[in-house]
Amino acid sequence: MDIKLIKSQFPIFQEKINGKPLIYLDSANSSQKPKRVIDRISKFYQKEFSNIGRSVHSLAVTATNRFEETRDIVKKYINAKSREEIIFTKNATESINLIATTYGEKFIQKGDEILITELEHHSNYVPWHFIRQRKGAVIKFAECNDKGEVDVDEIRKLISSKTRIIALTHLSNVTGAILPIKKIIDLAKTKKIPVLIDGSQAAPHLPLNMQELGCDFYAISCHKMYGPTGVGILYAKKKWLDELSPYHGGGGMIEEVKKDGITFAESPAKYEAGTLQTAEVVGFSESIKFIENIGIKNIMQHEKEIMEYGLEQLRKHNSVKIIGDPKSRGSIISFTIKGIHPHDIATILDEDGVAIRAGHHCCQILHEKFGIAATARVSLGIYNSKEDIDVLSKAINNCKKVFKI
Amino acid sequence: MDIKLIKSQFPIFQEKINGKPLIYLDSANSSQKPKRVIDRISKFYQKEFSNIGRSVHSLAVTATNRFEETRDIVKKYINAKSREEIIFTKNATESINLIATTYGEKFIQKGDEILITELEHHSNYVPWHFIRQRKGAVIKFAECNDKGEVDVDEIRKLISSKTRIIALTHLSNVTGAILPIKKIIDLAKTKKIPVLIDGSQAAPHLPLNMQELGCDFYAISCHKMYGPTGVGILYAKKKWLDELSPYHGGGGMIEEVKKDGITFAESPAKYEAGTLQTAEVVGFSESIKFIENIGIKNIMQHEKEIMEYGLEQLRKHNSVKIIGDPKSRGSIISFTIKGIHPHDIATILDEDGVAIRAGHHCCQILHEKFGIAATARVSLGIYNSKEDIDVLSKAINNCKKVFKI
Amino acid sequence: MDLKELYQEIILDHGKNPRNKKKCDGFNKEAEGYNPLCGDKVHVFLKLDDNKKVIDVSFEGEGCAISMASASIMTEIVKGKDFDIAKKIISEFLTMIREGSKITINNVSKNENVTMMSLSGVKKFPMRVKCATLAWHTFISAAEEKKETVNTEKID
Amino acid sequence: MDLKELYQEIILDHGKNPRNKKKCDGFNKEAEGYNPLCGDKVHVFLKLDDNKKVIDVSFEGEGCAISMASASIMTEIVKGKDFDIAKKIISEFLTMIREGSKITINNVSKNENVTMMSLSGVKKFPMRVKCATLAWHTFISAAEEKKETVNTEKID
Ligand SMILES: Cc1ncc(COP(=O)(O)O)c(C=O)c1O
Ligand SMILES: Cc1ncc(COP(=O)(O)O)c(C=O)c1O
Repeated sequence: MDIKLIKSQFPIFQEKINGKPLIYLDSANSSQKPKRVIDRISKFYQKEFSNIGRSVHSLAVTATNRFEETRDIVKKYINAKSREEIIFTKNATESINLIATTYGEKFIQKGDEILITELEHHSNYVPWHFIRQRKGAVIKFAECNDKGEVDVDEIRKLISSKTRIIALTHLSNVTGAILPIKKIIDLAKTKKIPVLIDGSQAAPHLPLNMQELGCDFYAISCHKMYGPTGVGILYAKKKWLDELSPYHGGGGMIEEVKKDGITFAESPAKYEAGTLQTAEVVGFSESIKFIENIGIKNIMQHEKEIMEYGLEQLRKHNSVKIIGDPKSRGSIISFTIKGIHPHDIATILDEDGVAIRAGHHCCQILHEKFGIAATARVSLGIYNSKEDIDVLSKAINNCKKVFKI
Repeated sequence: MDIKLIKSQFPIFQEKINGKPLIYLDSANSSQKPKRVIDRISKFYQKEFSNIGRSVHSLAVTATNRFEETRDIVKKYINAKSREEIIFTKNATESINLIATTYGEKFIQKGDEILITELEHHSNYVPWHFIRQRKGAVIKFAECNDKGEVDVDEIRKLISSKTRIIALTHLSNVTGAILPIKKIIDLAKTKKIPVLIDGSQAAPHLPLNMQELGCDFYAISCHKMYGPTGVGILYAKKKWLDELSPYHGGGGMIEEVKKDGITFAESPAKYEAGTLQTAEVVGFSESIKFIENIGIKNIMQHEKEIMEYGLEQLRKHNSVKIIGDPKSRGSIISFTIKGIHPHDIATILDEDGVAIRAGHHCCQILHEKFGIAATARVSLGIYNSKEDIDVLSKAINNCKKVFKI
Repeated sequence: MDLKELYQEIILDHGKNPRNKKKCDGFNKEAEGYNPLCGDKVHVFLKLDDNKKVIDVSFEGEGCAISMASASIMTEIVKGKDFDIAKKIISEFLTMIREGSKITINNVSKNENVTMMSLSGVKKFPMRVKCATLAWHTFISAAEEKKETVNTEKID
Repeated sequence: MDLKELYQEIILDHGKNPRNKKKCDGFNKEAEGYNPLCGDKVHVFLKLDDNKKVIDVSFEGEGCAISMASASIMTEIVKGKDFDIAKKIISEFLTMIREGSKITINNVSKNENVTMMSLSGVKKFPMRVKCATLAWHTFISAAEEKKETVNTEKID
């Protein structure tokens, strides 16, 4: 696999940052976009654009086909059972809100329990918090261990007869831990508890197979998958989409509208109100093709190699402390440097063209648990190489120099 | 004003539809996009992309600036009082759902009345229907007269001490009627009833001045304003954004997150959870510049001229019946042809490259009122010319020929 | 020209003067069909005897020329046939519309074959396919006493 | 090089050894400041006498070098001054950070001026401006007894 060649497909790497080549280590935040995705969006607007699903003219037919083909591509890529199980949202956050709201409204009552983990991103906590408030429910937090993992036993311990849903991340955006979600889903099935997986971080880096996983809901953030901003995916088992109420009301999600009542379309239309992110969804079809061309297994292997090299290099710095040490780790490494605040690290690294993220990464619960306000985070994409890690390592030396450590 | 030159800025018009030049008369559905908007999106992905507001590295700073500059541009364009009053959503439908949900949750109780009109798009009825269901509220429909208008007296008649909100369209997407919203807002103010305006159709064609209008909420659909798909705007008076609860929960909208409670950011962040439609919002800044370069007054005048020519030409066809005859009309004309169903019209017109929409245009209440299941609709943009109307008129002759009328 | 294929003489005739557009006397089964995208509606009335023979069939509804012609043609084709055979014919019809295949089943007369094939032009107009198939699905729904309204968004 | 401008000796020193980082004795006013983007927190304690003179001032908190140094510098600058004068100085300081202007007010010593100007480098680092201003806003909030936490998302 020629990473240079793959990297050359990303126009942004021709840019200089503070006069230096861009070393992009912030893909967990949002990935960069390959040319084919960018060009697909342009081409769509230039040659095929029209609103979809409503008009019968040729442009509308083309646009609708391109849009719905993407649904098929996604269905196939994540091995959903049917295309109706793929709902396009604006981001993973909306995907989770949609389920928290509709499922919570119908199935969560006073005193019922929502089981999440200490690793969750705010996007997989705040929506459940709203339900907690509205319904008088209880949120239980499965503990994360020193290694930054949550294991099945921890979940098992917290399941009770009142547990109505388990919602957890597939891959932690801070510690990088890949959770044993298959085991957790199997466990939950024996108790008939539905499971929502926040796949925001996993989707760009792990193979996805909904039928094998057997989860009820899976949220995806397309912009982290080399895709356009403005698109997320909600996978949900058909039975839930049939059973739950609609979410946003508006054009396209209705069957028949009368003054005294309204009937609704079937999914996916039922959950896709208003004009959709047509160009973005169409553009996303190219992201999946991009991933498939390289092969997700190859992506995993490459990223693992760089990640391990990264761990090795970072560990060489005495003052660097890596947060968590999960057995199974995605390509995310969070760390602190003694005596230098993560924001100062990020600023100094940026001078060397190295883009990392500093902060609580929308995981305040986890940071509080670890007793730190912020961490610096390195996260990888297919375009990263060992040389990037070397530049990072030198830039860390520079941090230490600036701070005289 | 050189319309040919303006039209040449839209790449799509280089396309042939069924071997014919594209005559796009479906802008009320979604407008086409000028090159500068398309290119801005590409350039953003190519040179400036990163997730916004979270990282401190240079790319993130640039992207955040571009994004927030667009908020300022929108604020200025619609003359809002402050930038905090501009919330980016995914479409006008989401804008309305956001308000219906948060306002409805807090201020609408059993027996309370929601006042809308028979002209409303499903996007400005279904969200209120949800509140009606949840709260046991009542929806009152202001009647639309034969001309396809709703006048102030009709609204006045229906206001009662139980009216909690008035929600209505600025410009009907079927009859083209421009409603006297300023008068309605002034009336509502005397009764202390907040007003939501569905500006989806007005925003691309009329000057917008929030401070002068004085409405509480105004929903905009950017893809109808020569902008990218996936972006809508919610304008809301600051006091409401302060008072209402957040909508989607997730990253970016919080202040502090603890296990037992969460505090929220101020608007606009409060209402913008998760990764936003960064590229699309940035692209939209070019749409506004495009409109401003031409001047909205010039756009109005040009579209009015073509619309009036269209009415004149359509009226020459005996079999054509125009739906509604509003005194003040935007550039929308819905019609039927005796003996030919609108879907057949749209299909036949498409053979001549003429793109129109046929159906109920997400206004079933209105169509039921007029006793028709569907209409054909011509809607204009700045790129349309009298020649387009001439082609339309000939294509209608072709319809009649096919159907031997 | 594709338009001529779509709006063939037979279709225009059936569209303008639909056959069996009424509630037929003594119907014992019925079903409704709806196309939410277009607003096309069709209500099929059906008289099946004890041997499941289609004694009479009719429809009411509103919609485009294609949907009305298609409903009218459907009633002509299935009337007098055994339901099991009608079902086979319909299955071939739906495949023809979707895939552009020929109708080869020998339970229809040459004339009937031509009439059904007159709807083959819709294949080139994907947005219109559902107009052409609605009544046929609804007929089956009536005969098999399915409770729900046939909704073109849920089939095809 | 911009980094050197940002992390000047004075700042590194104040960052590492912040002055007045404690609860000062006998404080009679306090306020909290928070930067939700970074998580920087600062809690300002203040002892004002009846003539609104800043008898003592201190802070507690956590955050980046810029925010800690800035808080430390703030306490040094305002201590012993009348609040009204402190307010003017802070206003000049905030303008300096935003617009890169010089500090010309003559209520600060040359030394104090240099110390404040050591934070001028942040102007080139827009994401860090709020780190540099948080403590100063919070001081005013404490003195004026505003109830709410200072939130950098609500100011600037
Ligand atoms: C009057 C009116 N309101 C609301 C909408 C919904 O806009 P969007 O599809 O962008 O949500 C539309 C357009 O479809 C409209 O014409
Ligand atoms: C684990 C996790 N969940 C959810 C999200 C939210 O995704 P989005 O911003 O696309 O809504 C993110 C990314 O920010 C994430 O890392």
